[in-house]
Amino acid sequence: MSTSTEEVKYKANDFKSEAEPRWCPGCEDYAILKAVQTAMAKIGRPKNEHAVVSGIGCSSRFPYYMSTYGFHTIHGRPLPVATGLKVSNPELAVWVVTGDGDGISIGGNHLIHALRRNCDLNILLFNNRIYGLTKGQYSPTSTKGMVNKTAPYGTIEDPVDPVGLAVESGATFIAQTSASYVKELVDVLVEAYNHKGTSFVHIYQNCYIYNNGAFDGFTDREIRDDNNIKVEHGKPLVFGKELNKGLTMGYGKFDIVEFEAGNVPDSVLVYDETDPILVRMISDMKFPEHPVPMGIIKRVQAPTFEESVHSQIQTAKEKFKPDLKKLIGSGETWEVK
Amino acid sequence: MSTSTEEVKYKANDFKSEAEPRWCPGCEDYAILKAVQTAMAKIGRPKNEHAVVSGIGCSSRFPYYMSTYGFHTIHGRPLPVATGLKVSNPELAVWVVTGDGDGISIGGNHLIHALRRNCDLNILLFNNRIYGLTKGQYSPTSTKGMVNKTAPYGTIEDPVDPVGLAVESGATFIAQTSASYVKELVDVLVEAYNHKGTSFVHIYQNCYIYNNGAFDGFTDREIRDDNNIKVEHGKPLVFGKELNKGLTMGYGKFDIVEFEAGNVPDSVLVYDETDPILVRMISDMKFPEHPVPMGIIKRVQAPTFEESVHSQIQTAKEKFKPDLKKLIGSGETWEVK
Amino acid sequence: MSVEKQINEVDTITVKFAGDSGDGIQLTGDQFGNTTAIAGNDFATFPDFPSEIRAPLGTTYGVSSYQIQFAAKDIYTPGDTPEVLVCFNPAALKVNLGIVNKGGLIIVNEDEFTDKNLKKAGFETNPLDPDDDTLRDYRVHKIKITTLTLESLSEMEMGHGDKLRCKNFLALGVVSWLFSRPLEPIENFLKSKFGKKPQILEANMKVLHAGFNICDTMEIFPIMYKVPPAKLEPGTYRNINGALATSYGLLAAAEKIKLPIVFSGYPITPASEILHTLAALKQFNVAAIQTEDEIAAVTMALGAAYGGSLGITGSSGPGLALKVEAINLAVMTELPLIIFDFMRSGISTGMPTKTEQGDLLMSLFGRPSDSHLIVLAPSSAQDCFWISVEAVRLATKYMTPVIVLSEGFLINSSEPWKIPNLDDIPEMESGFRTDPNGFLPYKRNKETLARDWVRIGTPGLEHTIGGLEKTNETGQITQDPENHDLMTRLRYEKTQKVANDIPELEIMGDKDADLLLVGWGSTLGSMRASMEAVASQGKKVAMINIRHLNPLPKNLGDILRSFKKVAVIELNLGHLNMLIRSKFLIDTAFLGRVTGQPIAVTEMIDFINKELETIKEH
Amino acid sequence: MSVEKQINEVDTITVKFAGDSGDGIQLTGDQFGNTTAIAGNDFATFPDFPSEIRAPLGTTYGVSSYQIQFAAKDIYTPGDTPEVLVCFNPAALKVNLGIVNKGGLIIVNEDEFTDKNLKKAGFETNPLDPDDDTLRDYRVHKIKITTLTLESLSEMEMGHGDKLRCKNFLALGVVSWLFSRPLEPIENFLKSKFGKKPQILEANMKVLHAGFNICDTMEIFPIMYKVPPAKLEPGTYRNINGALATSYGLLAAAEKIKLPIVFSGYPITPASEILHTLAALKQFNVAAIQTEDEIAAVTMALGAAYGGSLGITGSSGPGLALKVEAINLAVMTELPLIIFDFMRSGISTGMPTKTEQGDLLMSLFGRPSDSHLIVLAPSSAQDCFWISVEAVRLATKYMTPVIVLSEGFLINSSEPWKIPNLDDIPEMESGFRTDPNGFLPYKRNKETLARDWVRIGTPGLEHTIGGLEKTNETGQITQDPENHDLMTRLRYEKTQKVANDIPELEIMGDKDADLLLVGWGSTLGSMRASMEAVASQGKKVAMINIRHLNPLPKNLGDILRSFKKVAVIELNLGHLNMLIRSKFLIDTAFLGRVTGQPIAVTEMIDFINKELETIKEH
Ligand SMILES: Cc1ncc(C[n+]2csc(CCOP(=O)(O)OP(=O)(O)O)c2C)c(N)n1
Ligand SMILES: Cc1ncc(C[n+]2csc(CCOP(=O)(O)OP(=O)(O)O)c2C)c(N)n1
Ligand code: SF4
Ligand code: SF4
Ligand SMILES: [Mg+2]
Ligand SMILES: [Mg+2]
Repeated sequence: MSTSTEEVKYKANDFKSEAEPRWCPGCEDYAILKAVQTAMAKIGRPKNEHAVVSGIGCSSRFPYYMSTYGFHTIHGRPLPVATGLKVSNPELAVWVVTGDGDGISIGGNHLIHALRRNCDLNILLFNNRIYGLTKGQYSPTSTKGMVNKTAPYGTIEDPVDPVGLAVESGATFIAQTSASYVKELVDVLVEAYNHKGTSFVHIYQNCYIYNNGAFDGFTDREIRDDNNIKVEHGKPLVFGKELNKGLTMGYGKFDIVEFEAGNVPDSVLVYDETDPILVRMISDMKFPEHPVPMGIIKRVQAPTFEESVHSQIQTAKEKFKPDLKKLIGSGETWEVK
Repeated sequence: MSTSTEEVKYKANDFKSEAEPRWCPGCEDYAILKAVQTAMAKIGRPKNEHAVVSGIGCSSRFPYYMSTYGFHTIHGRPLPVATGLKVSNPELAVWVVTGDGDGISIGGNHLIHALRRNCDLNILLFNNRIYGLTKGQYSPTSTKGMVNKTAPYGTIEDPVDPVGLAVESGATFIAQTSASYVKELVDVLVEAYNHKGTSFVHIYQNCYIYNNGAFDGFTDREIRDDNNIKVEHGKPLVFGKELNKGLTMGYGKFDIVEFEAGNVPDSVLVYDETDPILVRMISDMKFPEHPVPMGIIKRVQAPTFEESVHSQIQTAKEKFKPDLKKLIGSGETWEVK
Repeated sequence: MSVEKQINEVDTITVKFAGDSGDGIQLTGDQFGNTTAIAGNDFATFPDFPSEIRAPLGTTYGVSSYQIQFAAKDIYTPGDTPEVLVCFNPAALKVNLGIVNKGGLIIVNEDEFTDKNLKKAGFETNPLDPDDDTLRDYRVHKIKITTLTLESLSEMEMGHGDKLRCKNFLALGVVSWLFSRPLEPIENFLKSKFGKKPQILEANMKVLHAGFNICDTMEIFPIMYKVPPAKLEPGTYRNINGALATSYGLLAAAEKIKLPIVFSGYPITPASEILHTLAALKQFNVAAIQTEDEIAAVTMALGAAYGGSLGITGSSGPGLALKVEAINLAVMTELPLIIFDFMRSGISTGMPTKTEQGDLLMSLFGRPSDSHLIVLAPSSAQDCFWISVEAVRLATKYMTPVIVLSEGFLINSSEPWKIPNLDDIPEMESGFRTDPNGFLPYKRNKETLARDWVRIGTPGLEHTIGGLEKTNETGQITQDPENHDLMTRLRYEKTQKVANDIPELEIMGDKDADLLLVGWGSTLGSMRASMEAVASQGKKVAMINIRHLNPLPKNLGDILRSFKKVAVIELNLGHLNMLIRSKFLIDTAFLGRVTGQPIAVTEMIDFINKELETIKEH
Repeated sequence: MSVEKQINEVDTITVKFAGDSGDGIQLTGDQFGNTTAIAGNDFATFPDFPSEIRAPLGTTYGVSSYQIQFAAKDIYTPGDTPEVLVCFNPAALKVNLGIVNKGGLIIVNEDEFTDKNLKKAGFETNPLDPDDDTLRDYRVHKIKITTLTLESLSEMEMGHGDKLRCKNFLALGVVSWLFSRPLEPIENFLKSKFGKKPQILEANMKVLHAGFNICDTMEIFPIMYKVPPAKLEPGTYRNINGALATSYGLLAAAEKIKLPIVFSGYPITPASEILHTLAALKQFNVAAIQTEDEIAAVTMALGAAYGGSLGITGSSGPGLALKVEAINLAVMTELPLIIFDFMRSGISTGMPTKTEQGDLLMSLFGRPSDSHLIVLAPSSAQDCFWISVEAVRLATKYMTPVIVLSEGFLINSSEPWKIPNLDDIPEMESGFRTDPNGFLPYKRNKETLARDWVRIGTPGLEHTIGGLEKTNETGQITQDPENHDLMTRLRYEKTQKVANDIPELEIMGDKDADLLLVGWGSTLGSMRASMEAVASQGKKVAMINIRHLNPLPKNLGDILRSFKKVAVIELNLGHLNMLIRSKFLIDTAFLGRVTGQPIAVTEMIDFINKELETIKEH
């Protein structure tokens, strides 16, 4: 159960299975795979202590490529499966891999309820804003108007914001990043692991075949510094290529101030990942008026589901000795001679 | 389709079926039934133009007691049924009756997706914070720690806030009220009907048998004025028995100011049901630090789902004449003589 | 208490309590059942209640009832029709009027026969009027139960409503007197229940005794009944219903296999009882979890089974319907998931509080593609205990999901149970693999065809499973055509192997008979009663009750073929019947009823006699 | 173009294209199919692809293929084994090696047989090496398809990748030459597809002709084949696959009944095709809606059917599993919901792109309690059109859900279709009730037992329906025991009534034969081919294909009983077989295969011969 990273016990490759990944060439799922393996090496627990549970989708093929325990379940249901596993085996590190369809369309209800339950799971939601595996239908995160196989005249529904949904559902750890930010992704994954309770990691992931460039608007190398903001607990909320912009408290939302690089004004807020107001405002920012937040958006401590379940079992044991013979023989009994 | 209420065409009783309601004596479902019938009379459309679709639960027995069209469906699924009905028959007034279990537990996913779809449905969610029909298990809105049949040691999950979920899901009309505020309820229902798009009406409803007094903390006659705030578009956000308290803009949330009754300071905010910031803050208020908001919390205009569906059909018709013979005979064809 | 009334000693009698859902009928019934048990009778009960929580007072659809048959001999059913009916209001009389035996005793709470209540119940005239004909064929006893209750509590300082709530104990006092029952068990119950509320305790005690005493003093009944004790096997007995028996069976199995239970469920009538029971028994290492829906319930249990716990879930038809996809995943991944289905009446929501046996074909075939698993069905309230143990044994030994087809009727009905000695139940092995040497996730035990169960976390056994087809033994995903054919057959064969590991069927009744009755589940009781009734007329009949429905016991074919005629009896339109016909090509006779109630013994007797006639004619 | 090669005229031939998923195999196959159609042959195709979108290049599991049989006579299947295999890379050769007929022609893209690719495909040696034995039994033609493509485009200013993407048209040119096919249809296709991209158009045209010409000039093949036109019924033909036929059938039915379609679905392979097709045909009054999951899909369609539209949904096994509860609500409320199930391989996720017939028992019995509905199954790509029409007719006339059991194989495979005259399809009536006089929601039409369909909104017909059991005729909810029994039987009988309204079965083959083959769905093709093959050896065989699986056609029993032996053939372990055995008590023979592929004709012929032997022996 040690999370020490001082002594390097494992390499990323130790968490790689022999199976060759079957994603399309160019798919960003490869990058996330590598990041998870790297994060696991950093975490420093042997592969048998990790289990990866997934639903169905391109993303959900993930477990096959890991040398850990894995369960490729059914569409939309990895969360309750993972919850059952964690309640049964609380010592395991349980990872859930899901997609925007798997986790928000068919599995949306489990997501809400899992987040408020706060079981110690690490949820990685790969958001490519499309259904990859079924070849290009829209998902709940597809931008309105997008043309695709099931919407030849454009989609007519407003997209879901996964982070906003997580905030509303009371998730105790929420992070957002992109498959193209490998280093940040690894860091976030390690922190997600370290968090006791459900960690929700929203990962923008480019689908090269059916929705290529979906996130170029804010992840493209050229422009990303002006369109992302790295949120970090205890650090000021600054962004921009020259780090010359910052967020200040406005009228119920953030205002953006510009300043000379290096001279961060006092009005620029210092981020507090435990402050519900800042968390809400960060997650309520809408791109492109505001930058897209990247990093750990929320982290608070709360009892985990499996702890509560087991502590009630403990309480019951203290209250009532588990004596089955006595139980079965309880109530009015009578002798027949 | 007229919504004029000038000429009183109908009485509440016109919307009452012959079946005797089978709720427990003392159940607040009776009050909501009466309110809906009263609202329909005010709306002034004949009963054949209304359809009430429900799931399963005590609340969902509703359609049997209405003289309109009714469909008592299955647990958690009234929303997609109602959506199919509305897409098929856009001229109907479609009402959905659901409970905290039906609508937020098993049916939670349909709720999120229905709200972002914005089909012109009037959703009435009866929240008694318990499962009534199945005799007293906890629901997703039960307060943490509540002891009941499935939680003899107290529940361990944080409750869902239905209004917050509706806000996050992008609902275009959101109201909150209580079955014990009959007049307000009727008004809200008429406005919900008048709104084009999904109207989400969250109704606190006392279950006399399994969760009696659940809302006494803020609906009890004695204390309610100090614990509720009536939100009304264009009106200042004041509350209190003497109307001597008000909400002002604080640091990312509302502050409460007290003043002499009648002298509302300028700092007290005037409510704007279309302002996303005020809507978010109103719905983010937590009782008992803040009062419980009652009334219409959000109302914005947006194209409805059924409009968009039918306008795409129209576009297609303009683009391609619907000629089936031609379609079937299209592609490479050849003659066999 | 000296009693000098005429005492009528009878062998067996059926009593029914009926009243408003709020009248405490189920409690009254339960308590009467208890005194009956302690008096040494055999008995069987049938609680029956509306799906409304508390339907408006005095309506016919709000009537709740509790029927009990008790006897000086072995009995198998709660009785077709009561000899004694205790009615708390006119609606209860209205609903039950047709079914009381002619000449039977009807006790009514006279106070409730007001004009308003009579109208609510749909009576045009007052059946209690001396010149009314409605009750002509019965012996009617009018007791002012309400008035008497209030009178006997007149000195007590408590609310009117609280006083009224005691009235069922007055009735219980009356009936206890009528059947020469001791009051102690009821007193004990009251003491344990209201120990902390001395006033309520006192009031109920008072009223109970009042009811008993007025029978003595007011000479209400010309006779009393006495049902002598039955000759049951010696031992310690208790009263058990299917809900408790099911839960206790699971706890016993968990103890024997030394694994914790993760029971995840979503409330639904009548399955919720199990979730309630287990939630209150957490001390036995039970995580009893209420989920957001049935899909979460079954997948959570599956996750637990994958982890290495006993993953169990339970529901009724509508919930089972939602679990189909996940159960198929369990079949594919070969994990020991246990699914209880407490069958209830009708397709869709149907009649939720009524019983039926309609989910057999669904359990066997209701999943996409060729998907096979074990199906078991308990045949009585106490058998629920043993079926739970069997489900755990087979699921874990064969690494396969098991569906237990239980019934709403069994959940609620109770009977005397000789408490088993837990030490007699064999220990079970989880058989977790720990040895990495030669481990392959889909390599099978030669005898059982089961793959290894791995506790997730075990070093050296890391592997991935899932819903895609996999290569035999290695478990690598593949689309190889012949491999899929092979795996489909292997999964089927594994289930068939179980037939070697289950008891053969035993024929009840006359092995030389021409007619064999075949049933499963709760029909055991009425079939046995019918068979014995027919046999007592000198006719030969035999019967079997099938508890293992998939695979079927090995000797079933031989048994079926050794009778001239086979008649299948079910609470559906012919599920087992279809199975038997297709498997054994036997032209069966069939009796199927879907009324939400057990089939009446009289109806079954008619059917049997008719079939016996047909055989003769040939 | 003068051709002086030896021309080999053959009756029927099977060709298979195989390569990486990214190689454009499906397009190549489709185009070749089109030229074949226009050449007047009968044909049948079998596209087969991996479930990965684009599996890593060069791997065996990334191989996509397209098989086509075409003939100068009626044919029924895409052929068991190809006489000609066109391989775009070593992996394609590896996967298909075993199945090419001995002596068959193998055309390979020599360029791709690099060491790296050979290793990826799992070859230890290069099968193209002159002294390698692997391909000894075949006539191998190595063509440097890649090099030739690049060479013929050397003058064009376009990217290397774009050039490479043209190589499948070079192969198409080669094969067109080999089978004496005109290039015009392919040219027409290219013009319509790339009209707006003149460069790509030019490149593909160049490459196509290059492929054709090198065969002439380089003398690659010693012979050419010619398959003369088949004698098809006169008329206008087009190429159709099951996906289009299904969709067009729905549009035709909607036009005939004058109702809009609400089709709600959730994407799933292979059912998504229908959603895609209909979403692009909105002009025909189609609301094609993608929902959040399958439960929303089916309930939305149900809501539309309730409203008075054609409410239709479609999915595959895992999705059908999720729809069970809602389908039962449709059975209970007696609404004309239409559910398509495009069956795919295996329980759980299984092998999603492969075919199977595993959902028959689930469709018939996979719902809680006794729940009956109509089940239909198309038997060929073009029959999908007619089954769609039939589904709408029966659902609306009998007010009942209909499940259409279609197959992954039918969705994708194509055949020539004589375009029907839409005017010949009879009009249908929605039969909406408008008269309030005497209206009762559950009053039934005497002949069909259907209740009235009410367009919601109609004045004077207001009523409530739902999942609770209801009183016969009035529809008031009730728990009356006998009423529930009655309603359960009425719902069953209504479905049975449909038997009076469907065509009787026609026997194909020799009515005097001893052996009757019984099948349903897509096995029609291979069964017919096998039957004719066996008949051509002078043996007598007959067969039927059942399109109405519930209720079964009225003359089925008589037909079955008029043969000495009945053999059921299915792509499962025995679904129809079980049904027939239980219903008719006939000891059938059975051939069932679940390989994800159609059963090979040769395998079927062996089976038939074996059965014929057994009959003789008796
Ligand atoms: C019950 C069920 N419905 C539908 C499908 C088909 N299906 C497989 S994956 C998928 C969506 C995948 O989208 P997403 O979760 O975004 O994953 P991605 O492929 O984009 O990584 C769907 C609809 C299924 N496998 N099971
Ligand atoms: C699929 C399914 N699962 C479970 C049930 C049982 N059930 C009926 S109503 C209900 C919950 C009712 O709670 P709520 O929606 O809050 O309604 P209330 O009775 O409190 O008005 C449940 C679990 C069911 N009918 N169907
Ligand atoms: S379809 Fe998209 S998401 Fe799926 S593997 Fe290919 S690139 Fe990745
Ligand atoms: S159980 Fe509660 S919610 Fe249901 S009818 Fe009774 S009082 Fe109302
Ligand atoms: Mg996706
Ligand atoms: Mg509730």
